[in-house]
Amino acid sequence: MSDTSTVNTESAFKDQKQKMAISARNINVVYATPTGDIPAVRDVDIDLPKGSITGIIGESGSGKSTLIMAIMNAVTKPGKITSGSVILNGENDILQLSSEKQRKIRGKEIGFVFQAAQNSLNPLRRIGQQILDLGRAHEVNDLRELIKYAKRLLIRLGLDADRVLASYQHELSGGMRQRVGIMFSLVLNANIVFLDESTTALDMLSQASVLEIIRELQKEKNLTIAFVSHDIGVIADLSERIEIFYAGEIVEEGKTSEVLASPKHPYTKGLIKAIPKISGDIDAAEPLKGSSPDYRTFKQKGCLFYDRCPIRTNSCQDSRPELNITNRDHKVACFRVGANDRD
Amino acid sequence: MKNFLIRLVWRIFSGILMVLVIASLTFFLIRLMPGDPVSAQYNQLIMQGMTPVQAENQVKVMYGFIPDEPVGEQFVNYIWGLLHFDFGQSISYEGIGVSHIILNAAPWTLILVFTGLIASFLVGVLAGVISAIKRSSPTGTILTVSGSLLHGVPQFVMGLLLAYLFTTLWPILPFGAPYDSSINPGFNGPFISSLISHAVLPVVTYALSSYGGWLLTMKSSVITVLGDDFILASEIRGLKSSTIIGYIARNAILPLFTLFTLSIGFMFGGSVFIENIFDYPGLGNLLLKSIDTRDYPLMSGAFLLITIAVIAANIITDFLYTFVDPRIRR
Amino acid sequence: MIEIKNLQKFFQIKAKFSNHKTVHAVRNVNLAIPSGGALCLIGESGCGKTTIGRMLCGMENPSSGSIIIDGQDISKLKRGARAKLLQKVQLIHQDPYQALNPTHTIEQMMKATLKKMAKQKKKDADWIRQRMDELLKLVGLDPETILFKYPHMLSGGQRQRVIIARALTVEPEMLIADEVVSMIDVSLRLGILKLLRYLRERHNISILFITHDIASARYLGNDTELYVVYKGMVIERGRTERVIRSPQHPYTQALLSAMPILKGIEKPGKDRFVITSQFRQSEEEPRGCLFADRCPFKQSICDEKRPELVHKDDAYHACFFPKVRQVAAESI
Amino acid sequence: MTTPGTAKSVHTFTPKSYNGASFWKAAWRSITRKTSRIIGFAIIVLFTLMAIFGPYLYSSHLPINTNAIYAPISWKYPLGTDFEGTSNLALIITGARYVLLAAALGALFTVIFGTVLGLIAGYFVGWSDSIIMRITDFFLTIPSFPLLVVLSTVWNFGHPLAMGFILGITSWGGMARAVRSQTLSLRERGFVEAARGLGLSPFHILFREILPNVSSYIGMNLLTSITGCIYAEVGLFFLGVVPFHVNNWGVMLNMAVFSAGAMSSPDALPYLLSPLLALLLLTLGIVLFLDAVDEMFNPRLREDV
Repeated sequence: MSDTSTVNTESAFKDQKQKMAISARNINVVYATPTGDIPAVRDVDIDLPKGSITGIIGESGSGKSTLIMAIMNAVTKPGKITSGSVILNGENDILQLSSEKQRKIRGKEIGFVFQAAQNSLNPLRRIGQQILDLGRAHEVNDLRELIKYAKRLLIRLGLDADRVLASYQHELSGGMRQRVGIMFSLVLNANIVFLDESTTALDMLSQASVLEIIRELQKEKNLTIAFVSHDIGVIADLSERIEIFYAGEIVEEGKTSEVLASPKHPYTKGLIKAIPKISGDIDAAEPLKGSSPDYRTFKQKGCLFYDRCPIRTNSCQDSRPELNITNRDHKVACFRVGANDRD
Repeated sequence: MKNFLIRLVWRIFSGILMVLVIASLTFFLIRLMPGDPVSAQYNQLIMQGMTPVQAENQVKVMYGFIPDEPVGEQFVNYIWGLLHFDFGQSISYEGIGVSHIILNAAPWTLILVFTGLIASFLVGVLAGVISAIKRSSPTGTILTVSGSLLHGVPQFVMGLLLAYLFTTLWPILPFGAPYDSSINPGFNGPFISSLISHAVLPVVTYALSSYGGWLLTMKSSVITVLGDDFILASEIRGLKSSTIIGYIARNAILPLFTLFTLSIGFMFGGSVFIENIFDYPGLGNLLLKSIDTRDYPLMSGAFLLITIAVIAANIITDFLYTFVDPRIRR
Repeated sequence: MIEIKNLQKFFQIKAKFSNHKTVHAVRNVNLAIPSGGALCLIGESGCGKTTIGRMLCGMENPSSGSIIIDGQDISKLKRGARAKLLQKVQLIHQDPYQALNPTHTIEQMMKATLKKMAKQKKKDADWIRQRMDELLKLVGLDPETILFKYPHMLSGGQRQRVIIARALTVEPEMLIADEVVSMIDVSLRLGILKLLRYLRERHNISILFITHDIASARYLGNDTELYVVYKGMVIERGRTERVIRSPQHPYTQALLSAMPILKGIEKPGKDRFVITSQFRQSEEEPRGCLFADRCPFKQSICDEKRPELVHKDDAYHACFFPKVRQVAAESI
Repeated sequence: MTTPGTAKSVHTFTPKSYNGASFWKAAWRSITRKTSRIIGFAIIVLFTLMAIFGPYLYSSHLPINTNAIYAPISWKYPLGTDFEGTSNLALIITGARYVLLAAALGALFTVIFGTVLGLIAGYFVGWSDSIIMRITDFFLTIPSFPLLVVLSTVWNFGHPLAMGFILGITSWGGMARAVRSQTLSLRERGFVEAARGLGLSPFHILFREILPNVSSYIGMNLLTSITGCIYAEVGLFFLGVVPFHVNNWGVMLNMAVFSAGAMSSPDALPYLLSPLLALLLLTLGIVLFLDAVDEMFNPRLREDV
């Protein structure tokens, strides 16, 4: 990092803090396994600007879901957060708060929508009862109003509100369960919403309508949304900013259209070439070499993309590339790119 | 609600059918006896100088049927008798109806079995939850190891050990007989206290020998529910920990129902031993005595009542399950 | 090589005492796949495309209609001959984690069928080993590092290739690929699609490709056919590029519009539209067009009569008011 | 077995074809991995040797020593003596054969009936399934021990095979139901359908594809049903409903409790406790050895060792 750039980022950093709904700094998560600790997320800095949609793209096993769990301080055993800070709306650091204060923030300030396939609701209680549980947990005094609001949201999401409130989770289809999940994340007026692979298990048409609803709600309520998926199409369509995740690290980030139009990191380039697309010449497409990262690749010293990288040099194996700016806010972590291309 | 009742009727019907099948099996079982005892008894009476008519009535009284009647006819009025809850005449207890005897014995078995079942259920579930929550700590491992070891020990070994410990080495508990013969039975203080003090050892034997099963099942089911997505989802939605524990408890209790049905048969099976060791006049003991005296009607009567109790208990637990788990209720 | 004539399949859902509900899973589908050709069935889950695939390889029996392999109708053959013929059609499952026996090594799996084939062809153990190495190399795997491994030690992509190699041991003439790439990492999907294309062009094996993702269907080659299936009925059919660039049926257009747009690489088709109404498994059988309750261009006749699949220049569609709309995304 | 995934193996690598041998080598490795399993294995071996060679160690009629009745535990009588002065240890060792042989046969019958019927009911769904399931439900509702007691009046339990057969007949229900449910779920799995598609015979599918996936459950069940059979037969002898042909632990218990009045006199304790001790020790051995069995049959666990 040349020193001139650090001076002006200091002042920029201060007013930037107000604009950021969430700014997380050097998040590290480690999974303890019998064969030693595996770093699932390493030195990740991520900012979610207020009122914007940020897409986090990464293949299965890249640690993207672990990252947002870490931001929510909800990493389950055997994983544990070894370092990092998460500043919410520029004030307090969630990770240091007492568990009671943290509980109050979850659901009230930050909504979370799970994968459609997962059962994120108690199978033995009706949906309506679980909304009341949520209301009681956050000291909502007028529970009747809460149910009315939930009904308005469900109708907005295209569901028959009364029937859904009275039914159990197993009586709902995948698409309906997903919309109920979205309702749960918004019913307490949270203005930050995390969506974890929320459309993967849905059909094409219901996926399109769920994305449409998310766009409308985001504009209307000026929500800050972080959308995690392995499907670059959904991310590219929905989000303004994109963070590309590989083997526990962010390798490239920036404005979505800019990053996709002129990708810098070899992984991003390879990913865009490898995705089956509805447009473009089918013979030009090439799959990525090698296999997706597993616990052995995390232990390598140098750049983790080394064994699949078409433009690698042996200097790439000595140390880990840092995320640095190529132009304005488009960052990439690769030795062979832009200003610091060594050879 | 409609097909709920249909299922209920269907289950009761198949239960009755099962009982009748077992009854006919025991009926033919007696026929398999090496050297059919009925005609042996008949001939013996003839030798004692009785006229054939007297001998026949005597045998009819003793075995509840006439030896040279065609088997089919005997079978029919045996089953017909059964439907009227008439199990025929006992041999060893001269002239007293079998149904009368087994109905006297049944309460003892039911008291012991169900108190034992409930005791082992409560202890086992509690220990299971604790060992699940503290599974990495020493208390967790001790509970689990003790559970699996005790689960391996059979009822009669447990009964003998406890009987030996608490009656011979430290004679603090009475041994044998349901209550002190000196006290006249009735609804008074001393009788009830002696009743309880006598019942402690058998109930503890039942509890200790089966609480391991509850412990292990409860522990594994709590652990699976803890790992379930909706528990993590509830935490992330900021639900109160008390609500979440309520969620865990209700979901974790489900697999115990299937274990409940299995353990009923196991408990009644054990009654044969425990009533014998502690000399309780229950169905199990009755079954044993009837075998010693070759009193076949009493034997099949006792065996049948035990099976009826097991089937009834299974049906009841089946329906309790539909109330707990809405997914079945459709 | 394989042909279906108005194939029908309906399931009776028997509730114990209440009335029976019949679900029309497949409604007289006709298709023909030349040897070495590729045909893609596109549709949402529950539209019957998998049932069609399972009937073609004999896993399920059709309620009516006929399946003709190499000119013989399989329903008229005796069990032995029918089984022999059906071995020419092998089904590749969607989930590579389920389709391999966890207790067998890759070698054991391959040898299970190769021993049978060797007996038929009177060949010895060397032929088996040589054939095994050849097939594993053909699907892009190195026999040396894989033969002694168990399935849980392989990645999703490797497992799918082993499954294809195992299917090739019985020398099939056709592979039915049912959602074979949906469980594979996005960056590696193309590898499997290219393998299928290679098998088509080099080994004359025809492919029936079943998927919900139209984009992946394009990569099986330029000469592939596309059938769009909705509630068990083929509602549009034609060459893949033509159906994508100028679709005529509103449902095909809705599917193409629903594809997410890669900002910076693609721009949305000018007539793109999104329908928000939910897919509802309707209780009773609709009289008119199956898509009527969700079609934005519906008119009164659509509720009365059901359009049949009609021929229009080189494509087929089942709609009273077909209109070509540019809905698919184009590269910038 | 080279560790998986070492791409850079130096010597030219001829893939080792999977043969039975390496199964036992891996099985031995999974046993010796934990000391608790070694202890369990040692106990089981001890009892098996006792069953096979026990009767040859002593003369057919054990020496009676009237002036050593209820002798305390000593070097001469490691487990004390019974009411006739014969050493309890000798009684235990000679009595082991009948008990263990009958239990082994009983467990074998249970496993064979349970597995075969479970596989058939699970795989060939339809009328065969409903019939087998009705029979299983029938056996499962009857409390097995009272049934045994009733059967004891009809069946003569002289030879361990007879006892084993009856024990097997009455206890295969649970096993059949569990194997059936596993077969039903495996049947839907892709690899069974693929095997059918490849034209492999139902025999191959049942015994080469499905059985290995169920074998870890069968192995564990074999052991647990051995303990079950031992307790059932010792219980039968203890209750005295079965005529005493040959000496075994159940007979010792019965004599100790009912005829020798060991419950009331403390010095008869060794005579009462020695059979109980033998039973508990064998259970401990089997319980400890149980988790090694799961690992032996499950390649997923075995490979990561």
